[in-house]
Amino acid sequence: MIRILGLVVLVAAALAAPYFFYPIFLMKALCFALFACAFNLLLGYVGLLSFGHAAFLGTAAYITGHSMKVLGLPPELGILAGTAAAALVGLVFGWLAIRRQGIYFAMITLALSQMIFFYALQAPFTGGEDGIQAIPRGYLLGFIDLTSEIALYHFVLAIFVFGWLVIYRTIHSPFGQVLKAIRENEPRAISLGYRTDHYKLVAFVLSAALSGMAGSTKTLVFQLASLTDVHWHMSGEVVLMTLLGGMGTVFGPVVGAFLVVSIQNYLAQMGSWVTIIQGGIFVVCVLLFRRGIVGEFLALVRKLREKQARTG
Amino acid sequence: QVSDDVVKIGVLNDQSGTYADLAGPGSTLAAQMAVEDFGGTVLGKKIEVVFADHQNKPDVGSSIVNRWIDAEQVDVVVDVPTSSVALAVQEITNRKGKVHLNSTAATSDLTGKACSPTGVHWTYSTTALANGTGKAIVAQGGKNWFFLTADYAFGHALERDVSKVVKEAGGEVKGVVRHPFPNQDFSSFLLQAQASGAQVIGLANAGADTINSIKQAGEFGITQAGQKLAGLLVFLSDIHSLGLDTAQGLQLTTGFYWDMDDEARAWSKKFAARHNGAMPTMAQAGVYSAVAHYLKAIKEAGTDDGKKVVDKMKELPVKDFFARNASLRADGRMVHDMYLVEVKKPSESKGPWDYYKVLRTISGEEAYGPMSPACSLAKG
Amino acid sequence: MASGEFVLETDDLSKEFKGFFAVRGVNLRVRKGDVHALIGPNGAGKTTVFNLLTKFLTPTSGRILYKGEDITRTSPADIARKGMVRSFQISAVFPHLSLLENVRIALQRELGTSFHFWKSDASLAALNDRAEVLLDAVGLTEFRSHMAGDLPYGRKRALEIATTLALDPEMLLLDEPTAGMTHEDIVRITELIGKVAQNRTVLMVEHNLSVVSNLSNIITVLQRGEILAEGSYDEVSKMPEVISAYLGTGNG
Amino acid sequence: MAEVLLKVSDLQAFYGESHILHGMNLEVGQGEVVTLLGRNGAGKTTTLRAIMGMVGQRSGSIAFEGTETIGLPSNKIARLGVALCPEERGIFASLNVEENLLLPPVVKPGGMPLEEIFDLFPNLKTRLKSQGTKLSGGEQQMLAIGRILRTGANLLLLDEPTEGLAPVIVQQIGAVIRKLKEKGLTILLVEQNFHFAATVSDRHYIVEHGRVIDMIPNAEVETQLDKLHTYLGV
Amino acid sequence: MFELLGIPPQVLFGQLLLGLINGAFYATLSLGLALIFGLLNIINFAHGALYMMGAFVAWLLLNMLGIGYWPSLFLAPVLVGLFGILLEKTMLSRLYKLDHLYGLLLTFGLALMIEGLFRQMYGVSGLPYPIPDALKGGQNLGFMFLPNYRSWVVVASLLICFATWFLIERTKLGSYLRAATENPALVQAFGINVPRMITLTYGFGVALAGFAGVLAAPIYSVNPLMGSNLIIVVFAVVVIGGMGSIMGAILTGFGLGMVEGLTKVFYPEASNTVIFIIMAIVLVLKPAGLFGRAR
Ligand SMILES: Nc1ncnc2c1ncn2[C@@H]1O[C@H](COP(=O)(O)OP(=O)(O)OP(=O)(O)O)[C@@H](O)[C@H]1O
Ligand SMILES: Nc1ncnc2c1ncn2[C@@H]1O[C@H](COP(=O)(O)OP(=O)(O)OP(=O)(O)O)[C@@H](O)[C@H]1O
Ligand SMILES: [Mg+2]
Ligand SMILES: [Mg+2]
Repeated sequence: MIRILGLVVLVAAALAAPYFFYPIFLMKALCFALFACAFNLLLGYVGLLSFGHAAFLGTAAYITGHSMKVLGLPPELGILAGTAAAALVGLVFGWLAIRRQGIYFAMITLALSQMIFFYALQAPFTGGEDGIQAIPRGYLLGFIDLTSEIALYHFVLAIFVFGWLVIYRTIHSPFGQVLKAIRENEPRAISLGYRTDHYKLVAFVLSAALSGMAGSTKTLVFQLASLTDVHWHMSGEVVLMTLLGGMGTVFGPVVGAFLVVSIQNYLAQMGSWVTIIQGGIFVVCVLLFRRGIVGEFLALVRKLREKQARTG
Repeated sequence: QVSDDVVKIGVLNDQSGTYADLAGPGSTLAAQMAVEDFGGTVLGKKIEVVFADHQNKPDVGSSIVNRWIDAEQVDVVVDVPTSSVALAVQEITNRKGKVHLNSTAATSDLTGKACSPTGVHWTYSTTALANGTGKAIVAQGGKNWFFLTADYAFGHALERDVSKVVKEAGGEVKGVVRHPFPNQDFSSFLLQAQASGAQVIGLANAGADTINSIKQAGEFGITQAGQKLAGLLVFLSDIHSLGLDTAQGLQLTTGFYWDMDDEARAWSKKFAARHNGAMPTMAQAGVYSAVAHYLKAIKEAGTDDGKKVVDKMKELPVKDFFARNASLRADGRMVHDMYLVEVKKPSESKGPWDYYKVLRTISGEEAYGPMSPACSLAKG
Repeated sequence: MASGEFVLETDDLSKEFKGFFAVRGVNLRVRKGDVHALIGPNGAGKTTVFNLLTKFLTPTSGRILYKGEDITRTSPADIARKGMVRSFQISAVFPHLSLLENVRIALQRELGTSFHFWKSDASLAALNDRAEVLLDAVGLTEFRSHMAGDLPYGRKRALEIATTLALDPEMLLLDEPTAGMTHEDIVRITELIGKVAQNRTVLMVEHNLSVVSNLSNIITVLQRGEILAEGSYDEVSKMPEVISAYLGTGNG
Repeated sequence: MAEVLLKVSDLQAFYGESHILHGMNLEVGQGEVVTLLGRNGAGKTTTLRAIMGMVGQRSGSIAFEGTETIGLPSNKIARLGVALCPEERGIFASLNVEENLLLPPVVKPGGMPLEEIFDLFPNLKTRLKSQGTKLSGGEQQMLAIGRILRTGANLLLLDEPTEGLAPVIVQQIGAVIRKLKEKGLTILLVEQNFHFAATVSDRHYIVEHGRVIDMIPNAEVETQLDKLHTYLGV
Repeated sequence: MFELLGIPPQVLFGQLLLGLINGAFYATLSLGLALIFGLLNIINFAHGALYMMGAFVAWLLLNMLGIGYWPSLFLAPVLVGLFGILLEKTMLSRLYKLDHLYGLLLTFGLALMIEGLFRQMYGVSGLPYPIPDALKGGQNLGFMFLPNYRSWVVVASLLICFATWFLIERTKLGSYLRAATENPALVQAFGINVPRMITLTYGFGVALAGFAGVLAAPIYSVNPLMGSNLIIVVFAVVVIGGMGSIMGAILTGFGLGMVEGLTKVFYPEASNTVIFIIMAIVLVLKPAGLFGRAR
């Protein structure tokens, strides 16, 4: 009952938000929230730390940008193209990296994403340092004018919700059950007859595709695809968002993304203080709130419940 | 008719990264000073200055500008170094009918294929730099060039523009090496430049890259061996961080030098007093000049509507301590005198910030050339 | 030799770790339907043999045959799919899943939906009944919704056995199934193993000699990577070399 | 019994959640050789590790030469003169034999000079430059014992020194232990092989489920053999 | 005379020499990183920031106290090392039992803070630091002009690398360190204060970064961002060499410096990327790196 009520409030809040907050900010946060959720699928539920996720975000951004601006595809196809491209890149990365673990996995994904960065820097269609600018938003399904910020917001919200539901469903699916088993104890999962590499690869591709979807949507919002999207800092940022919010929780990355985007947005006047504050948050998180905001909150709730159960 | 009863000036630049010293907080100060000197109000409405850090990222920059215009009543975006961000801002301001007064970005595309009826490019451009430094050096006999180019759009544009000038002036380009951006160690590239036997090594890069190239050229005895360095985009703050020992003899083109005459000196000293003693770069002085002219145009036009104000700016004569023999062209280009300067020897310098001697004044027409046919405004 | 008689055979199986032979020339024959025990002092190579059999390690040389088929190069997951399933010496559960989910992981493979990330995990509820039966068999029914990680050690071992049994393997490899259990647990697990061994083959490593003598009909004694002796408990326990190498006490 | 060198009372120890030692009590006199006997997993190794300060969670009391050591880190305990020869021998793969031998720092005067160690274990002398873990099991055991003799520690904790060794080497080690006892060292020995233990020890403690359930002086072993067999499940 | 792809051998040789100089920085930095990873199991992302600090400390010593290059070469690393010890004592020591990930994140956060603070105080255009008088000028080798200071960089870092290697592979202290990476509990049970040794090792590893920073100060401008781009490359060096392998870090550092040097001739645009290409290939073929032992 409370759950349903909560859900209703959440949906209402999400629909009404653009009338109270600046829509572009909300859309940016939603894109990053989706990106972080996709990343979290890998880190939180398979236990793989990828340090190259910017490659998927960026690839999709460029493909969407190019296909909409140069090829004139409508937005829905543009996003589809970007997502598919990211999934493809994810397949290649995953195939090369999946057999490695821990720091080696992180490093090999980093190395591969640096190559994508290099390609983005050199290839003519990406516009190098300038990126692809002034990408038209076009008409969704041919008739919804996305230059209206409110219309666009609802489209972005729909994409986010779709992506988030895919992730939620994946986590709570037979497949997700196997992923959890792999994270918890891979040798045991193997001994039960699971070809764990295949599962990890599917999860990796899924994560890459959804990251790509986030990147494509971001392109649509900002009408811009740039090198920032493929830079390794972006890969680092998504780790930050996920950990800050709480890895391995479904809402954690969303909270983390909103927080980080807000910090960047509202502290933009503070120059280097932004990085100092960001660094400080990292340090405090690792030392004190290792489970992240949502993670710590859930732990607290669990503790209180247990206490109640014991006394009550 | 001032929208939202306030004229809000948004200074958007790199507040903490590579370009923070040549524009950064100094540009914000310059805008502030322009507002104060104007009296703080226009058409009876308050003038406000806000600023933000775009971190040299087009996405960060465009999200700030979008917010500024949509939610925070900003009427004009000022400064905007880094070509990629500048182009993004040009696009947004054009679409939303707000003014973009660019001082620090180099790309001549702002008045070329990306020109806009509300976009103004104030201080310099790659074309001016090429015409200034390129032509002058070829004229002095530096006919063979080798380029050290930062491998990104700005570097390519600068290299392309200068090569063209050099060739037109009868020079020759012996080779190009494109280094990754950013880069720390230039010795390898310098050695290639040296091996090419070119008389002039053109540094088509900026900021820390230029500083390190110059520094290391000194270290490897390149200048001693007779090759000449041409800094294609060098700011006063770069020379300050290099020190005269290393930078002496370098020729470069600038749109402004604080010590060029009394008027410039007077303003610059006021600026420096509020800026830890640091003299203004051309970018910062340009911000003041552009903002001052913009406010004047609002007053004359009686509105803060972007298109109308810029039109008025183009009508009004441009003249202050920064802009000499100046006018604002139809394509948004502010055409004014540029200066070819040489960095003084330590023995010639009489004190801190006494760095340049002006070799030659380059007229606006010579520096900026004709309007680009790529710009739609150029025909009218 | 008629290979129908033996479910599992190894030919000169060896494993070398940088010049050190943990297993050397082992010819193991496991007869169908037997409970076959592998014993030996610490470091004799028992776990290594297990790891070789289930491909968690690659043999340096030698062959492994399972039901007459050469599985020396087969992947660990495929070995499990062929019906040969192992348990681990250090208890191997999925700590942050409930007991029920632990067992379901093993059951769910046969549904064929393990890659279906679009399906709800509610679809797995169909397996609950069978999972409960298995939990009941190891006496864990009352803990079904606890997190596996919260169980005491002995119960984890029991859970692990339940999970292993869920695959209904033809051949069961148990690595020290009673290690770390209390006396009471040991009795229950011994009974359980005895029961499930009735229609399958079991190969187990075990230190607890009473369990070994109770359950197994044949024992192989390993020492320093090599087979020292083989036979029934009564035979083996009387061999002087076994006594000196493993049992440790003289004859009395 | 001679003066008490080590007195362990009500020792509790945990590995994470699992409670391993439940109130261990024992005493070792100066110059004694005492054995802990018990089945696999009874908690013998854990007792030695707890005395050495290597078990994170422990409580109760461990007094060495009258000093309470329960709260000290293991390096401080070692400096008091306690040394451990661990069950898994603990030979370092990245060090050669000589480096392994010289690794533990001297903690008290009166340690055995190298020459004497080589007299005791002639095998080691010939293998000084080879990698520690390339030695045979027996040689590794010798190295593990040899390296703590140098340090001058007067209480040696030996965890199954005969495990996995050929009978001849077991005999050799027995001889070494007797020689060390003659020199006045005190030894707390963990053994599975009680026939071996009987040849070197003064007393035997029987350990089960993390506590001492009985003590049998060596002289009475013959008479209590049946009881011993039931304890050890033989 | 033979030419390789149109490049005369002298030029090639010159480029290799320059690569060696860059390699010297990679080697010194990755050595410290490898040392810290080997013993503390922590991926020290703050290494680049501490390298930058080394350069800044030297600059501050010169400009505030008038202390010149030579004393700074010793003093700056010591100060940076002490700072590292402070970090280890107060923060890193709480993370040893946790996943690598947390050490990486904490040091990443520290790096952001340190760099941000210096940026806040000293801007970003860089500060000049003069080459010491004794090392001004250079030698004309015929095919190139080799500045004396660069030769000194190679010599100094070779010396430091060799000394560190000697310390770790050939001395008692080194045997403690190596043993402690294998089995810290046992080494401590022998009477060695392992936690303190770990603290000092971190201090030493960080001091190496500081030392590289001082070496770099006269060549590159002293800049708060000088380490942030380097760190990721140095990481790659350590991974290629094999995490925790001392010799691997040194050899790979010098080796990759030279590979990068060659790339700068044949395909300069890719010179920043070539290391990552090598890393990807190495990791696919040899997961533990060139000199690494699988752990
Ligand atoms: N990965 C490895 N690398 C090197 N040596 C190994 C490795 N795995 C096992 N060994 C060695 O191989 C030998 C046999 O080990 P194994 O674990 O098979 O013994 P075990 O008979 O199972 O002993 P226990 O009863 O103690 O479990 C031991 O000496 C061990 O140190
Ligand atoms: N690191 C550890 N973590 C958790 N449990 C452990 C650990 N080490 C030992 N145990 C458990 O503690 C109990 C006592 O172990 P201990 O090693 O002290 O036994 P032991 O008497 O020395 O046996 P053995 O004769 O096999 O050496 C065993 O049940 C063992 O499984
Ligand atoms: Mg084993
Ligand atoms: Mg033991």
